[in-house]
Amino acid sequence: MKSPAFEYIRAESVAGAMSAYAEAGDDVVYLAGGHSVVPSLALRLQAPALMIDLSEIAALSGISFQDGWLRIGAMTRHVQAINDPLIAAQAPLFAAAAPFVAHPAIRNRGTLGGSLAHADPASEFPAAAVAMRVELEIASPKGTRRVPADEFFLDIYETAIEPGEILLAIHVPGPVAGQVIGFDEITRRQGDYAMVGAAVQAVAKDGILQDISIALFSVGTRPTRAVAAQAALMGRVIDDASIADAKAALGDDLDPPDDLQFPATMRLHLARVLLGRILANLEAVA
Amino acid sequence: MIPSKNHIGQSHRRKNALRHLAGRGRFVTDLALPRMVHAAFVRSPMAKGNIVELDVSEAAVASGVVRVFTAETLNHSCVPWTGTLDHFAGMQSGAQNMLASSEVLWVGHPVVMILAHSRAEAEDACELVMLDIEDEDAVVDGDAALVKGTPLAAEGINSNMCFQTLLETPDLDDAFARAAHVVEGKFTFGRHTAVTLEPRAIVADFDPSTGQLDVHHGTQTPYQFQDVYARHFGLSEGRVRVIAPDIGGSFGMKLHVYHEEMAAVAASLMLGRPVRFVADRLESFVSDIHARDHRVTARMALDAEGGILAMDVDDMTQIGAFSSYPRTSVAEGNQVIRLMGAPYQMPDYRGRLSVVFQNKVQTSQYRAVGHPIACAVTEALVDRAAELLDLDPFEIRRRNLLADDAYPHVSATGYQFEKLSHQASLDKLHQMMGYEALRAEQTALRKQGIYRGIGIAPFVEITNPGASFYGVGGARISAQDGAVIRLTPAGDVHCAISVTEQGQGTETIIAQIVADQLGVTPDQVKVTTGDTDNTPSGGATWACRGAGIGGETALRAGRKLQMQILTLAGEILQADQQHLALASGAVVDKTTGQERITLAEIGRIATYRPDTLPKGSDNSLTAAQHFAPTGYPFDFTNGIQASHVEVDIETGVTRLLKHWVVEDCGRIINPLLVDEQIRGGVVQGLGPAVFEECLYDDMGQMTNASLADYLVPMAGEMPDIEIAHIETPTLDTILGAKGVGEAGTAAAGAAAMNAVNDALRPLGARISQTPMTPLRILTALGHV
Amino acid sequence: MELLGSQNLAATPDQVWAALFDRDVLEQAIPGCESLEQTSDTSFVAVVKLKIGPVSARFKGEIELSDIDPGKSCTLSGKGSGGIAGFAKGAARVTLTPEGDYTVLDYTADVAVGGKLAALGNRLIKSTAKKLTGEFFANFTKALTGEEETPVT
Amino acid sequence: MKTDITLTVNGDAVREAVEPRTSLADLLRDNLQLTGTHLGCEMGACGACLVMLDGAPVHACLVLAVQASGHKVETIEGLNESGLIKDLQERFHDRNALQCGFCTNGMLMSAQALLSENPMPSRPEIREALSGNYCRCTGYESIVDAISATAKMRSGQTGEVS
Repeated sequence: MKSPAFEYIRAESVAGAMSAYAEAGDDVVYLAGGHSVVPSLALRLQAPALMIDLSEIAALSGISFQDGWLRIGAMTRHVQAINDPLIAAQAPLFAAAAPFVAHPAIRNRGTLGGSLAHADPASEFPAAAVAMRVELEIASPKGTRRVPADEFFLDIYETAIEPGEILLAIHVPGPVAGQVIGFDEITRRQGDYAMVGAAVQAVAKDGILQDISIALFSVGTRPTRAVAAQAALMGRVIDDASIADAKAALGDDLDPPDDLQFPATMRLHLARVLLGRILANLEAVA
Repeated sequence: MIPSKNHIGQSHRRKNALRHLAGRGRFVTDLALPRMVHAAFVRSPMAKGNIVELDVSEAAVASGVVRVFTAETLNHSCVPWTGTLDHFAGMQSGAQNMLASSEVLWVGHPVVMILAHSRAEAEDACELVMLDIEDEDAVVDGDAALVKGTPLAAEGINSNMCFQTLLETPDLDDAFARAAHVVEGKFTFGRHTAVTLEPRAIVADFDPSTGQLDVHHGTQTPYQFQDVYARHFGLSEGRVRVIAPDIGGSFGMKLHVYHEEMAAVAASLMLGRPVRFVADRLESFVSDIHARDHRVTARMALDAEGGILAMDVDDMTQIGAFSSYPRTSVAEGNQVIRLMGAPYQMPDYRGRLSVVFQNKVQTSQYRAVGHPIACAVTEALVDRAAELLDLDPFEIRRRNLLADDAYPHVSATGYQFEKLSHQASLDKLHQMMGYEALRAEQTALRKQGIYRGIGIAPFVEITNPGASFYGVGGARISAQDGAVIRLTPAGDVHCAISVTEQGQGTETIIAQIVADQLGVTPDQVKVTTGDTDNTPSGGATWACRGAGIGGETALRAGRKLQMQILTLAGEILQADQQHLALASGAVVDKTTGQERITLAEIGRIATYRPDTLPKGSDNSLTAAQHFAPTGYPFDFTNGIQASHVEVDIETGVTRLLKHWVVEDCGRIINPLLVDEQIRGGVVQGLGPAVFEECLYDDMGQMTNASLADYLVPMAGEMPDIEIAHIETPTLDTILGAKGVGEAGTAAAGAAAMNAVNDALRPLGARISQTPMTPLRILTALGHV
Repeated sequence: MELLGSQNLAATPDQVWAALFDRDVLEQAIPGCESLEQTSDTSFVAVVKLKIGPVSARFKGEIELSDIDPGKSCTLSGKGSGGIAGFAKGAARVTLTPEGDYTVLDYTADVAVGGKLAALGNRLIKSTAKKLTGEFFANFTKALTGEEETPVT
Repeated sequence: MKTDITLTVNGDAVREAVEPRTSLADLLRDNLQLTGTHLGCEMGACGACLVMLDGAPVHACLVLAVQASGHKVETIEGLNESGLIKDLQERFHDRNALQCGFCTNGMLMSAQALLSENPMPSRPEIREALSGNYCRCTGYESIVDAISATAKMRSGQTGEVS
């Protein structure tokens, strides 16, 4: 398991990285934390001609407020999502999701942006991003644009990022009073890819849900917003009846993949169990 | 007074652990020799097929490539190997070669070997090999393999049945006819694999100028490989040296002959330079032996009081395209059918075994060969009987376990037990786990919708095997071990011994045993293992023999040297050696304990001033000893395990809460090491019970061949394990030690399965397949 | 694994049928097709580069049309070797049914992968195969009619 | 083809020319003969290759050597010689928290990182911190015990293993 040969450039700026990409042509891979790319190189599942390392670009780091939104640099490490007070306050689902991502040493190195751009349908951060309704800031040679999370994740490993473009930052909308969240997943071992996972963010006034946002993962080819379950809950209090309705509604939301280890019926069953548990245990944002 | 020689029985720490803690382990994977080349293999991506095109011309000229071998250019250098043994009457297997020449027989079957200056370059060149295989229908399923008209899994066999056997007592049918109750079940035990953290590794170094072959090999059985390499490559044994340095885990997986290691040796012989092969994790999954893969149908007859009358068992085990060499892939199934019901007073028995070929990686001996299967089936049926008769699991076992004064005993399957302690173990477990309180807690929690379960499983373990194990079948596998002990000129002790160290603590216990014979501390005894040039020949590490056989060898060698020292001391001191003894690094007066002469002084005189010894004195301070067990064919140990689990009945996820073991391995030499052997063994039993499985699709593709998808047990999921002991030494040896390496693995899965079923019982669900995955549990519960 | 799908094509069955045997249409339809060489009326040699997230592999293989019932149905099968990445093979039974101005193309595909792809990609193979099969027929529709896909199911 | 890199390894300035594809683990093991860093899976799943990169444990198999250029790496050899983990090593020795020794490097790295962040971890917290460290030999309990005992001793309590 040794990687095939490739050329390497450590980019110093976003513009520099993009022009290097444009010059090199087709077989180029951007490297952030490298924790998805490097194993696939070692397994020789891909063989790029050039790797452009983005990890030392200052513009991709940093966590700051910007127009009421929290701007999280794409190169923010998973471990920062656990420890950073700004993320805890304004992007609590990232903070809640991070401990579920792989293992401590992986979290020291893996990046938030890398995870979102990689768009593994079983990973945690994409679902948290959808549930929080974040916007993804993408740089292209023509300029930057912001894409809502619901439109960002397109298919298995496929996002709105076009070849050569770079994910710059994640923008998280400002917190709302009365916000509650829940994040959980069902795994066989700590740190495994989830059999099913879910991220929930809601706002309740006098117990009545004013807003609810639910995203599930490992149930399809991308993080999946549970539209029907959300509708089943809106304007209601969270109780046994509304939870039961939301669980039932998941049947309309999900069409999980069917495989030998995890048949579709099992994933749907687990998704219902998990959503029920998360809804029953929503926690106020600290 | 003579200080007591009491290092045997003490928890000495392992000195060799200090090297690892400092990052100074020396593994084969760390070895770099001058002019060494690295091997990589092109492997079959198909389970079965014919090679229609193989073109290595581009690879041969790729950057860094030193040589490319195919079957045509490599196989002639090695006598093919065939994994059959005479005492398994009627068994068959095709002969094996290093590289596939025309037919590929499993996914991962090596076809081309590429040697390059680096592993990366060798892998680069693998991508340039043009290999076209016309695929054929693979034999994937063992039951289907036996259906008429199914193609053969390999060449050189006349059917897909490798071996069949039947054991039967005359009154079996009668026992079932008069039974008050019969319980039965069908069980499936998945394929799993060893996943040693250090993969298989070898550096073969042939020096054409001297004709010497040195093989640095991550193996548990260096002498066996010395013999294999000599015979299969036509070398004299004296010119073959196998060195097994630090080994990153073995567990039975590293004693089989593998295509890649043989190819590395062949290549070194041809190139005259060192050849290194280190399996990467992906290769490990498709080329290391796998384990288990059984389907068992079993029933148990009981009388009205729950007394076990008989068992009737049919085991089908699936072994891949060949039987492994040199032990065969039959030994596992053979032990399964012979270990059924072993802890119980069970008069009658019938066991049928079918060993079946298929197009997958070979299965073969792995830690606790056959034990977990026999134990899980037996104990599941005992629990079913208890449920039927409304007996507590402890009570039904109390009624049936062999009485502690019923020895010697011969089991219905023919095993001879010298002396075991089942009843005492059962009582000890009951008390240790706080059984009554756990049951009360279980009842209370069920009312809250929390489903916990308790499962117990008594077991026996085969240890200290004699030559009847493999030797009688014609295998050149040593059942004896050898030790050479010497007193150095400075009065230290050196012991070279054939049993080997893989971290289980062999060197430490040997030092303890030797120290007690020579009146020194274990620190003063240096132990050398794992090098065929520097230690006497022996069996090394297999089937649980390091302490029982290796320890006895060391003890006897130590006593021999003790006599030599005392004789020499008597001559030096002009004293009657009957009045002398060894203690505290010196020769002392036996009655007063007073020091007469130090060992250092004896070493000095014997080495530098032999001229001062009385005429005719023998100044030898080296003793050699070999030992093979000659009493019982094996020393059986026994014990009992308990598992406490919680099953999330909505998700099917099982949490292992706690595990208990009571174990009787005879004389305990080092309690610290014994307990950690048991703990590690338990976890190797729990892994396949809950997580580990090699998942194949219907084309014979292994679909989870990485550590991301093959679930090994990790710290977060494994329970704390409480251990207690009963000590019933074997009288076959002076030392009295039996083995303990497989005890943990033998019954952990059985206890866990019983615990899960105990948790599921109120819901009317039951699981009879391992691993007990969420899917299988949810299916049993009717949720999927 | 079995995959099912259906496309509504704004063309006559004859036009669709001709396109199934048209090298240029097939080249546009096969996801990642780098080259396609026709070796007979019903067979082709292809080089296909597939890139799915962290996996990219170049497959060389053959594509063949068989069990031909002109204008109505045929089997489109392919087998490709991705070198040490493994291999992929599949066969799709395609049936055409006229429905007004449209032709309904139904397919039942059986896809299998082997070697390293099977060993490592189990979690994603089905989704990937589904995606690629869908892309093929969507591209096919587009090449044939110039329209974006109109998948029915 | 080769790229020049400079980094600090165990306090020493290291200058090497490497192929970009070379992993940090291969650089350490093959070029610098720091073989205490082990390779068990080469895909970040087993934890045998953990090293400290700028003070935090990372998988040396998942970091390219070129990426480590300009950074500070500490391996088991360096930690050992620094004396910083002497107590941890001693508790591992006492408790026989290793058998074959192949996972030990990674276990010590994870343990040291845990104890520096959380000086008194509970047993479940210790097990969680080890969730990416595979050990086939021990069954983990002795490793948990050793780390727990170290925590107690560092905080002035007794190191008695319960």
